[in-house]
Amino acid sequence: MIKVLFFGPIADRMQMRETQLEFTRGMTMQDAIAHFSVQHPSAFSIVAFIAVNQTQIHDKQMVLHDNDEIAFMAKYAGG
Amino acid sequence: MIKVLFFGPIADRMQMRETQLEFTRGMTMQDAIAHFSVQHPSAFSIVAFIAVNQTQIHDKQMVLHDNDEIAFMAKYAGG
Amino acid sequence: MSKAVRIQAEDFSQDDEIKELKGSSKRMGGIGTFLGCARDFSEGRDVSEISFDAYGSMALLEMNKLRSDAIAKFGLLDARIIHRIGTVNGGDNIVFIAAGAEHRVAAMEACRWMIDELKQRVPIWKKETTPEGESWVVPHP
Amino acid sequence: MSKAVRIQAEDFSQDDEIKELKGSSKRMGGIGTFLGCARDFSEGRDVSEISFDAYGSMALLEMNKLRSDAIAKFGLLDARIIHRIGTVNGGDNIVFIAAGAEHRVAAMEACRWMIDELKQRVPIWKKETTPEGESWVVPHP
Repeated sequence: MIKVLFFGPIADRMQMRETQLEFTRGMTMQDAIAHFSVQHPSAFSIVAFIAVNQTQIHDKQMVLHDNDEIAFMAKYAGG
Repeated sequence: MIKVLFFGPIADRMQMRETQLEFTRGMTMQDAIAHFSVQHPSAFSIVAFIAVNQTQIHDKQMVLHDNDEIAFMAKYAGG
Repeated sequence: MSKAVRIQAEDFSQDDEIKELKGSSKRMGGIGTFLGCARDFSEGRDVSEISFDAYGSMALLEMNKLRSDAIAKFGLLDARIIHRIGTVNGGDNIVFIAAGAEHRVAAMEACRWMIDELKQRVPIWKKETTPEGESWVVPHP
Repeated sequence: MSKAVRIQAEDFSQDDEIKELKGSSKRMGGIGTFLGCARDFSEGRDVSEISFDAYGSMALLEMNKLRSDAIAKFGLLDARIIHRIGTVNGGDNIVFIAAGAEHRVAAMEACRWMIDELKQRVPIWKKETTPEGESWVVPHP
Protein backbone atom coordinates (compact mmCIF):
# COMPACT_ATOMS: atom_id res chain seq x y z
CA MET A 1 0.00 0.00 0.00
CA ILE A 2 1.02 3.59 -0.60
CA LYS A 3 0.12 6.13 2.05
CA VAL A 4 -1.23 9.36 0.54
CA LEU A 5 -1.36 12.61 2.55
CA PHE A 6 -3.20 15.89 2.05
CA PHE A 7 -2.80 19.09 4.06
CA GLY A 8 -4.32 22.54 4.42
CA PRO A 9 -6.28 23.74 1.38
CA ILE A 10 -5.88 20.42 -0.44
CA ALA A 11 -7.14 18.41 2.56
CA ASP A 12 -10.19 20.71 2.59
CA ARG A 13 -10.91 20.14 -1.10
CA MET A 14 -10.23 16.40 -0.86
CA GLN A 15 -12.39 16.30 2.28
CA MET A 16 -9.80 13.98 3.80
CA ARG A 17 -6.28 14.17 5.18
CA GLU A 18 -5.08 10.69 4.36
CA THR A 19 -5.89 7.74 2.16
CA GLN A 20 -4.24 4.68 0.69
CA LEU A 21 -3.47 3.65 -2.85
CA GLU A 22 -2.98 0.02 -3.78
CA PHE A 23 0.61 -0.57 -4.86
CA THR A 24 1.24 -2.25 -8.20
CA ARG A 25 4.72 -3.05 -9.46
CA GLY A 26 6.09 -0.38 -11.81
CA MET A 27 3.58 2.30 -10.93
CA THR A 28 4.81 5.88 -11.24
CA MET A 29 3.93 9.15 -9.58
CA GLN A 30 2.08 10.05 -12.78
CA ASP A 31 -0.18 7.02 -12.23
CA ALA A 32 -0.94 8.18 -8.69
CA ILE A 33 -1.68 11.71 -9.88
CA ALA A 34 -3.99 10.38 -12.61
CA HIS A 35 -5.84 8.22 -10.10
CA PHE A 36 -6.72 11.12 -7.79
CA SER A 37 -6.91 14.09 -10.12
CA VAL A 38 -9.73 12.64 -12.18
CA GLN A 39 -11.89 12.28 -9.08
CA HIS A 40 -10.74 15.51 -7.43
CA PRO A 41 -9.91 18.04 -10.14
CA SER A 42 -10.54 21.03 -7.86
CA ALA A 43 -8.07 19.78 -5.24
CA PHE A 44 -5.46 18.86 -7.83
CA SER A 45 -5.73 22.21 -9.57
CA ILE A 46 -3.85 23.76 -6.64
CA VAL A 47 -1.16 21.08 -6.23
CA ALA A 48 2.16 22.95 -6.41
CA PHE A 49 4.55 20.45 -4.80
CA ILE A 50 4.76 16.69 -4.49
CA ALA A 51 6.79 14.79 -1.89
CA VAL A 52 7.78 11.14 -1.64
CA ASN A 53 8.91 10.06 1.82
CA GLN A 54 9.16 13.67 3.05
CA THR A 55 11.33 14.78 0.14
CA GLN A 56 10.10 17.02 -2.64
CA ILE A 57 10.34 15.38 -6.08
CA HIS A 58 10.19 16.90 -9.53
CA ASP A 59 10.09 13.88 -11.86
CA LYS A 60 6.54 12.60 -12.26
CA GLN A 61 7.88 9.50 -14.03
CA MET A 62 9.49 8.48 -10.74
CA VAL A 63 8.71 4.84 -9.89
CA LEU A 64 6.94 4.32 -6.56
CA HIS A 65 7.71 1.57 -4.06
CA ASP A 66 5.47 -0.33 -1.70
CA ASN A 67 4.96 1.51 1.59
CA ASP A 68 6.01 4.87 0.15
CA GLU A 69 4.43 7.94 1.75
CA ILE A 70 3.41 10.52 -0.84
CA ALA A 71 1.98 14.01 -0.32
CA PHE A 72 0.22 16.39 -2.69
CA MET A 73 0.73 19.95 -1.48
CA ALA A 74 -0.46 23.48 -2.25
CA LYS A 75 1.97 26.42 -2.22
CA TYR A 76 3.49 26.82 1.22
CA ALA A 77 2.30 29.70 3.38
CA GLY A 78 4.26 29.36 6.61
CA GLY A 79 6.04 32.04 8.56
CA MET B 1 31.44 79.04 34.37
CA ILE B 2 31.58 76.43 31.64
CA LYS B 3 31.14 72.80 32.67
CA VAL B 4 33.66 70.52 30.92
CA LEU B 5 33.11 66.75 30.73
CA PHE B 6 35.44 63.85 29.91
CA PHE B 7 34.46 60.20 29.43
CA GLY B 8 36.04 56.79 28.89
CA PRO B 9 39.58 56.90 27.50
CA ILE B 10 39.77 60.70 27.69
CA ALA B 11 38.66 60.75 31.34
CA ASP B 12 41.45 58.22 32.05
CA ARG B 13 44.08 60.37 30.35
CA MET B 14 42.78 63.59 31.93
CA GLN B 15 42.60 61.78 35.29
CA MET B 16 39.27 63.49 35.85
CA ARG B 17 35.71 63.27 34.58
CA GLU B 18 34.67 66.86 35.03
CA THR B 19 36.09 70.32 35.51
CA GLN B 20 35.15 73.94 35.05
CA LEU B 21 36.46 76.66 32.82
CA GLU B 22 36.01 80.32 33.68
CA PHE B 23 33.73 81.98 31.16
CA THR B 24 34.90 85.14 29.42
CA ARG B 25 32.78 87.03 26.97
CA GLY B 26 33.48 86.11 23.33
CA MET B 27 35.42 82.95 24.10
CA THR B 28 35.23 80.26 21.43
CA MET B 29 35.50 76.48 21.44
CA GLN B 30 39.00 76.92 20.03
CA ASP B 31 39.96 78.88 23.16
CA ALA B 32 38.68 76.03 25.36
CA ILE B 33 40.57 73.45 23.31
CA ALA B 34 43.77 75.50 23.53
CA HIS B 35 43.37 75.84 27.30
CA PHE B 36 43.20 72.07 27.91
CA SER B 37 45.24 70.62 25.09
CA VAL B 38 48.43 72.38 26.12
CA GLN B 39 48.25 70.82 29.57
CA HIS B 40 46.92 67.43 28.42
CA PRO B 41 48.30 66.71 24.94
CA SER B 42 47.95 62.93 25.35
CA ALA B 43 44.24 63.18 26.17
CA PHE B 44 43.56 65.69 23.42
CA SER B 45 45.38 63.59 20.82
CA ILE B 46 42.41 61.17 20.86
CA VAL B 47 39.60 63.74 20.84
CA ALA B 48 37.41 62.82 17.87
CA PHE B 49 34.14 64.60 18.69
CA ILE B 50 33.14 67.71 20.59
CA ALA B 51 29.69 68.43 22.00
CA VAL B 52 28.12 71.61 23.34
CA ASN B 53 25.01 71.08 25.46
CA GLN B 54 24.72 67.43 24.34
CA THR B 55 24.90 68.26 20.66
CA GLN B 56 27.88 67.47 18.49
CA ILE B 57 29.44 70.56 16.92
CA HIS B 58 31.86 70.91 14.03
CA ASP B 59 32.79 74.60 14.03
CA LYS B 60 35.61 75.28 16.47
CA GLN B 61 35.06 79.03 16.04
CA MET B 62 31.69 78.61 17.73
CA VAL B 63 31.18 81.16 20.50
CA LEU B 64 30.53 79.70 23.96
CA HIS B 65 27.99 80.99 26.46
CA ASP B 66 28.05 81.11 30.22
CA ASN B 67 26.81 77.83 31.77
CA ASP B 68 27.40 75.84 28.58
CA GLU B 69 28.22 72.15 29.07
CA ILE B 70 31.00 71.01 26.74
CA ALA B 71 32.42 67.50 26.24
CA PHE B 72 35.62 66.32 24.57
CA MET B 73 35.10 62.77 23.35
CA ALA B 74 37.10 59.89 21.84
CA LYS B 75 35.66 57.76 19.01
CA TYR B 76 32.50 56.04 20.15
CA ALA B 77 32.66 52.32 20.85
CA GLY B 78 29.16 51.41 21.97
CA GLY B 79 27.04 48.47 20.87
CA MET C 1 17.46 21.81 26.92
CA SER C 2 14.80 22.21 24.25
CA LYS C 3 15.48 21.24 20.64
CA ALA C 4 16.87 23.97 18.36
CA VAL C 5 14.21 23.26 15.70
CA ARG C 6 10.60 22.72 16.71
CA ILE C 7 7.01 22.76 15.50
CA GLN C 8 4.62 23.17 18.38
CA ALA C 9 1.14 24.38 19.32
CA GLU C 10 2.24 26.15 22.51
CA ASP C 11 3.84 29.57 22.71
CA PHE C 12 7.56 30.01 23.44
CA SER C 13 9.74 32.40 25.42
CA GLN C 14 12.39 34.41 23.60
CA ASP C 15 14.37 34.71 26.82
CA ASP C 16 14.51 30.91 27.07
CA GLU C 17 15.45 30.49 23.41
CA ILE C 18 18.21 33.13 23.57
CA LYS C 19 19.57 31.58 26.76
CA GLU C 20 19.87 28.21 25.03
CA LEU C 21 21.36 29.78 21.91
CA LYS C 22 23.98 31.62 23.95
CA GLY C 23 24.77 28.44 25.84
CA SER C 24 26.40 26.97 22.76
CA SER C 25 29.34 29.43 22.65
CA LYS C 26 30.97 32.22 24.64
CA ARG C 27 32.30 33.54 21.33
CA MET C 28 28.83 34.82 20.40
CA GLY C 29 28.89 38.60 19.99
CA GLY C 30 25.73 39.15 17.96
CA ILE C 31 22.31 37.55 17.85
CA GLY C 32 19.74 38.44 15.21
CA THR C 33 16.15 37.33 15.64
CA PHE C 34 12.97 37.51 13.64
CA LEU C 35 9.58 37.09 15.27
CA GLY C 36 6.52 36.77 13.07
CA CYS C 37 3.20 37.56 14.76
CA ALA C 38 -0.47 37.37 13.85
CA ARG C 39 -1.80 40.66 12.52
CA ASP C 40 -5.45 41.52 13.02
CA PHE C 41 -5.71 42.85 9.47
CA SER C 42 -4.63 41.35 6.13
CA GLU C 43 -5.33 42.27 2.50
CA GLY C 44 -7.89 44.84 3.59
CA ARG C 45 -9.90 42.55 5.87
CA ASP C 46 -10.10 42.08 9.63
CA VAL C 47 -8.65 38.76 10.75
CA SER C 48 -9.98 37.24 13.96
CA GLU C 49 -7.80 34.15 14.01
CA ILE C 50 -5.18 32.28 12.00
CA SER C 51 -4.84 28.49 11.83
CA PHE C 52 -1.78 26.60 10.68
CA ASP C 53 -1.59 23.12 9.20
CA ALA C 54 1.77 21.42 8.59
CA TYR C 55 3.20 18.27 7.09
CA GLY C 56 4.95 17.79 10.40
CA SER C 57 7.62 15.20 9.61
CA MET C 58 8.68 16.86 6.35
CA ALA C 59 8.50 20.36 7.84
CA LEU C 60 10.86 19.33 10.65
CA LEU C 61 13.28 17.78 8.17
CA GLU C 62 13.25 20.94 6.07
CA MET C 63 13.65 23.24 9.07
CA ASN C 64 16.60 21.21 10.36
CA LYS C 65 18.19 21.34 6.92
CA LEU C 66 17.54 25.09 6.74
CA ARG C 67 19.26 25.57 10.11
CA SER C 68 22.30 23.53 8.99
CA ASP C 69 22.45 25.39 5.68
CA ALA C 70 22.38 28.75 7.47
CA ILE C 71 25.09 27.74 9.94
CA ALA C 72 27.34 26.66 7.04
CA LYS C 73 26.51 29.57 4.71
CA PHE C 74 26.95 32.37 7.28
CA GLY C 75 29.47 30.75 9.65
CA LEU C 76 27.01 30.90 12.55
CA LEU C 77 27.83 29.59 16.00
CA ASP C 78 24.24 28.40 16.43
CA ALA C 79 20.69 28.96 15.19
CA ARG C 80 17.13 28.13 16.27
CA ILE C 81 13.84 27.89 14.36
CA ILE C 82 10.41 27.48 15.95
CA HIS C 83 7.05 27.49 14.17
CA ARG C 84 3.69 27.23 15.87
CA ILE C 85 0.77 25.25 14.46
CA GLY C 86 -2.87 25.19 15.46
CA THR C 87 -4.86 28.37 16.00
CA VAL C 88 -3.54 31.78 17.08
CA ASN C 89 -5.15 35.18 17.62
CA GLY C 90 -4.11 38.76 16.82
CA GLY C 91 -0.75 39.62 18.39
CA ASP C 92 0.21 36.00 19.06
CA ASN C 93 3.61 34.63 18.11
CA ILE C 94 3.81 32.48 14.97
CA VAL C 95 7.43 31.91 14.03
CA PHE C 96 10.77 32.63 15.69
CA ILE C 97 14.19 32.56 14.07
CA ALA C 98 17.43 33.27 15.94
CA ALA C 99 20.97 33.33 14.57
CA GLY C 100 24.07 33.73 16.73
CA ALA C 101 27.49 34.62 15.33
CA GLU C 102 30.76 36.19 16.41
CA HIS C 103 29.81 39.43 14.67
CA ARG C 104 26.56 41.19 13.98
CA VAL C 105 26.43 41.24 10.18
CA ALA C 106 26.47 37.44 9.81
CA ALA C 107 23.84 37.06 12.53
CA MET C 108 21.42 39.52 10.96
CA GLU C 109 21.95 38.40 7.36
CA ALA C 110 21.44 34.76 8.35
CA CYS C 111 18.26 35.62 10.21
CA ARG C 112 16.80 37.36 7.18
CA TRP C 113 17.87 34.55 4.85
CA MET C 114 16.31 31.89 7.08
CA ILE C 115 12.86 33.48 7.26
CA ASP C 116 12.86 34.05 3.48
CA GLU C 117 13.89 30.43 2.86
CA LEU C 118 11.47 29.06 5.43
CA LYS C 119 8.58 30.53 3.48
CA GLN C 120 9.82 28.79 0.32
CA ARG C 121 10.86 25.43 1.73
CA VAL C 122 8.72 24.43 4.67
CA PRO C 123 5.35 22.68 4.13
CA ILE C 124 3.06 24.77 6.32
CA TRP C 125 -0.29 26.30 5.32
CA LYS C 126 -2.16 29.22 6.85
CA LYS C 127 -5.92 29.86 7.04
CA GLU C 128 -7.33 33.25 8.03
CA THR C 129 -10.73 33.69 9.65
CA THR C 130 -12.38 36.97 8.65
CA PRO C 131 -15.96 38.32 8.92
CA GLU C 132 -16.55 36.86 5.42
CA GLY C 133 -15.47 33.38 6.49
CA GLU C 134 -12.33 31.27 6.36
CA SER C 135 -9.80 31.27 3.57
CA TRP C 136 -6.43 29.65 2.98
CA VAL C 137 -3.72 32.18 2.31
CA VAL C 138 -2.28 32.05 -1.18
CA PRO C 139 1.30 33.34 -1.06
CA HIS C 140 2.29 35.97 -3.57
CA PRO C 141 4.83 34.76 -6.12
CA MET D 1 5.46 50.39 30.98
CA SER D 2 9.21 50.86 30.66
CA LYS D 3 10.63 53.54 28.38
CA ALA D 4 11.35 52.56 24.76
CA VAL D 5 14.89 53.98 24.95
CA ARG D 6 17.05 53.33 27.99
CA ILE D 7 20.61 53.28 29.30
CA GLN D 8 20.87 51.11 32.39
CA ALA D 9 23.27 49.01 34.46
CA GLU D 10 20.82 46.15 35.02
CA ASP D 11 20.03 43.38 32.54
CA PHE D 12 16.75 43.31 30.61
CA SER D 13 14.26 40.68 29.45
CA GLN D 14 13.60 40.29 25.76
CA ASP D 15 10.19 38.81 26.51
CA ASP D 16 9.28 41.98 28.43
CA GLU D 17 10.61 44.26 25.71
CA ILE D 18 8.80 42.41 22.93
CA LYS D 19 5.58 42.42 24.92
CA GLU D 20 5.78 46.20 25.25
CA LEU D 21 6.71 46.62 21.60
CA LYS D 22 3.75 44.50 20.49
CA GLY D 23 1.45 46.47 22.79
CA SER D 24 1.74 49.49 20.53
CA SER D 25 -0.11 47.94 17.55
CA LYS D 26 -2.08 44.88 16.53
CA ARG D 27 -0.96 45.56 12.97
CA MET D 28 2.55 44.32 13.79
CA GLY D 29 3.40 41.28 11.67
CA GLY D 30 7.19 41.23 11.95
CA ILE D 31 9.68 42.08 14.67
CA GLY D 32 13.43 42.14 14.03
CA THR D 33 15.81 42.27 16.96
CA PHE D 34 19.53 42.52 17.46
CA LEU D 35 21.17 41.51 20.72
CA GLY D 36 24.83 42.33 21.24
CA CYS D 37 26.59 40.25 23.90
CA ALA D 38 29.99 40.23 25.56
CA ARG D 39 32.40 37.82 23.88
CA ASP D 40 35.12 36.19 25.94
CA PHE D 41 37.64 36.71 23.13
CA SER D 42 38.49 39.80 21.08
CA GLU D 43 41.34 40.65 18.69
CA GLY D 44 43.18 37.47 19.68
CA ARG D 45 43.01 37.98 23.46
CA ASP D 46 40.87 36.54 26.23
CA VAL D 47 38.49 39.08 27.70
CA SER D 48 37.39 38.61 31.30
CA GLU D 49 35.12 41.62 31.54
CA ILE D 50 33.93 44.66 29.61
CA SER D 51 33.10 48.04 31.13
CA PHE D 52 31.04 50.75 29.50
CA ASP D 53 31.15 54.47 30.10
CA ALA D 54 28.59 56.81 28.54
CA TYR D 55 27.79 60.49 28.26
CA GLY D 56 24.38 59.60 29.60
CA SER D 57 22.30 62.67 28.77
CA MET D 58 23.67 63.02 25.24
CA ALA D 59 23.52 59.26 24.62
CA LEU D 60 19.83 59.20 25.55
CA LEU D 61 19.12 62.16 23.27
CA GLU D 62 20.93 60.45 20.38
CA MET D 63 19.23 57.09 20.99
CA ASN D 64 15.80 58.73 21.06
CA LYS D 65 16.60 60.55 17.83
CA LEU D 66 17.84 57.30 16.30
CA ARG D 67 14.58 55.57 17.22
CA SER D 68 12.49 58.39 15.70
CA ASP D 69 14.64 58.42 12.57
CA ALA D 70 14.23 54.65 12.14
CA ILE D 71 10.45 54.80 12.64
CA ALA D 72 10.20 57.51 9.96
CA LYS D 73 12.72 55.99 7.52
CA PHE D 74 11.34 52.44 7.59
CA GLY D 75 7.69 53.10 8.42
CA LEU D 76 7.93 51.15 11.67
CA LEU D 77 5.04 50.75 14.07
CA ASP D 78 7.42 50.95 17.03
CA ALA D 79 11.06 50.44 18.05
CA ARG D 80 13.09 50.03 21.24
CA ILE D 81 16.77 50.58 22.05
CA ILE D 82 18.46 49.58 25.31
CA HIS D 83 22.17 49.85 26.13
CA ARG D 84 23.78 48.66 29.33
CA ILE D 85 26.57 50.54 31.08
CA GLY D 86 28.84 49.48 33.93
CA THR D 87 30.64 46.13 33.90
CA VAL D 88 29.54 42.93 32.15
CA ASN D 89 31.09 39.46 31.82
CA GLY D 90 31.33 36.98 28.95
CA GLY D 91 27.93 36.06 27.58
CA ASP D 92 26.16 39.00 29.20
CA ASN D 93 23.78 41.23 27.26
CA ILE D 94 25.12 44.63 26.15
CA VAL D 95 22.71 46.18 23.68
CA PHE D 96 19.22 45.35 22.44
CA ILE D 97 17.46 46.79 19.41
CA ALA D 98 13.94 45.83 18.37
CA ALA D 99 11.95 47.05 15.36
CA GLY D 100 8.30 46.20 14.75
CA ALA D 101 6.57 46.69 11.40
CA GLU D 102 3.62 45.40 9.42
CA HIS D 103 5.94 43.29 7.29
CA ARG D 104 9.23 41.55 7.90
CA VAL D 105 11.57 43.33 5.48
CA ALA D 106 11.11 46.77 7.05
CA ALA D 107 11.52 45.32 10.56
CA MET D 108 14.78 43.55 9.76
CA GLU D 109 16.29 46.35 7.66
CA ALA D 110 15.48 48.91 10.37
CA CYS D 111 17.04 46.72 13.02
CA ARG D 112 20.27 46.44 11.08
CA TRP D 113 20.32 50.15 10.31
CA MET D 114 19.78 51.09 13.94
CA ILE D 115 22.67 49.06 15.33
CA ASP D 116 25.00 50.39 12.61
CA GLU D 117 23.93 53.96 13.36
CA LEU D 118 24.09 53.48 17.11
CA LYS D 119 27.78 52.66 16.83
CA GLN D 120 28.35 55.89 14.89
CA ARG D 121 26.15 58.27 16.81
CA VAL D 122 25.93 57.35 20.47
CA PRO D 123 28.61 58.52 22.94
CA ILE D 124 29.49 55.27 24.71
CA TRP D 125 32.98 53.85 25.29
CA LYS D 126 34.06 50.28 25.98
CA LYS D 127 37.02 48.99 28.00
CA GLU D 128 38.13 45.36 27.84
CA THR D 129 39.93 43.63 30.67
CA THR D 130 42.39 41.00 29.42
CA PRO D 131 45.29 39.10 31.03
CA GLU D 132 47.55 41.94 29.80
CA GLY D 133 45.47 44.58 31.56
CA GLU D 134 42.72 46.99 30.65
CA SER D 135 42.35 48.78 27.35
CA TRP D 136 39.78 51.05 25.77
CA VAL D 137 38.47 49.66 22.52
CA VAL D 138 39.37 51.71 19.46
CA PRO D 139 36.68 51.16 16.82
CA HIS D 140 37.81 50.30 13.32
CA PRO D 141 37.09 53.02 10.78
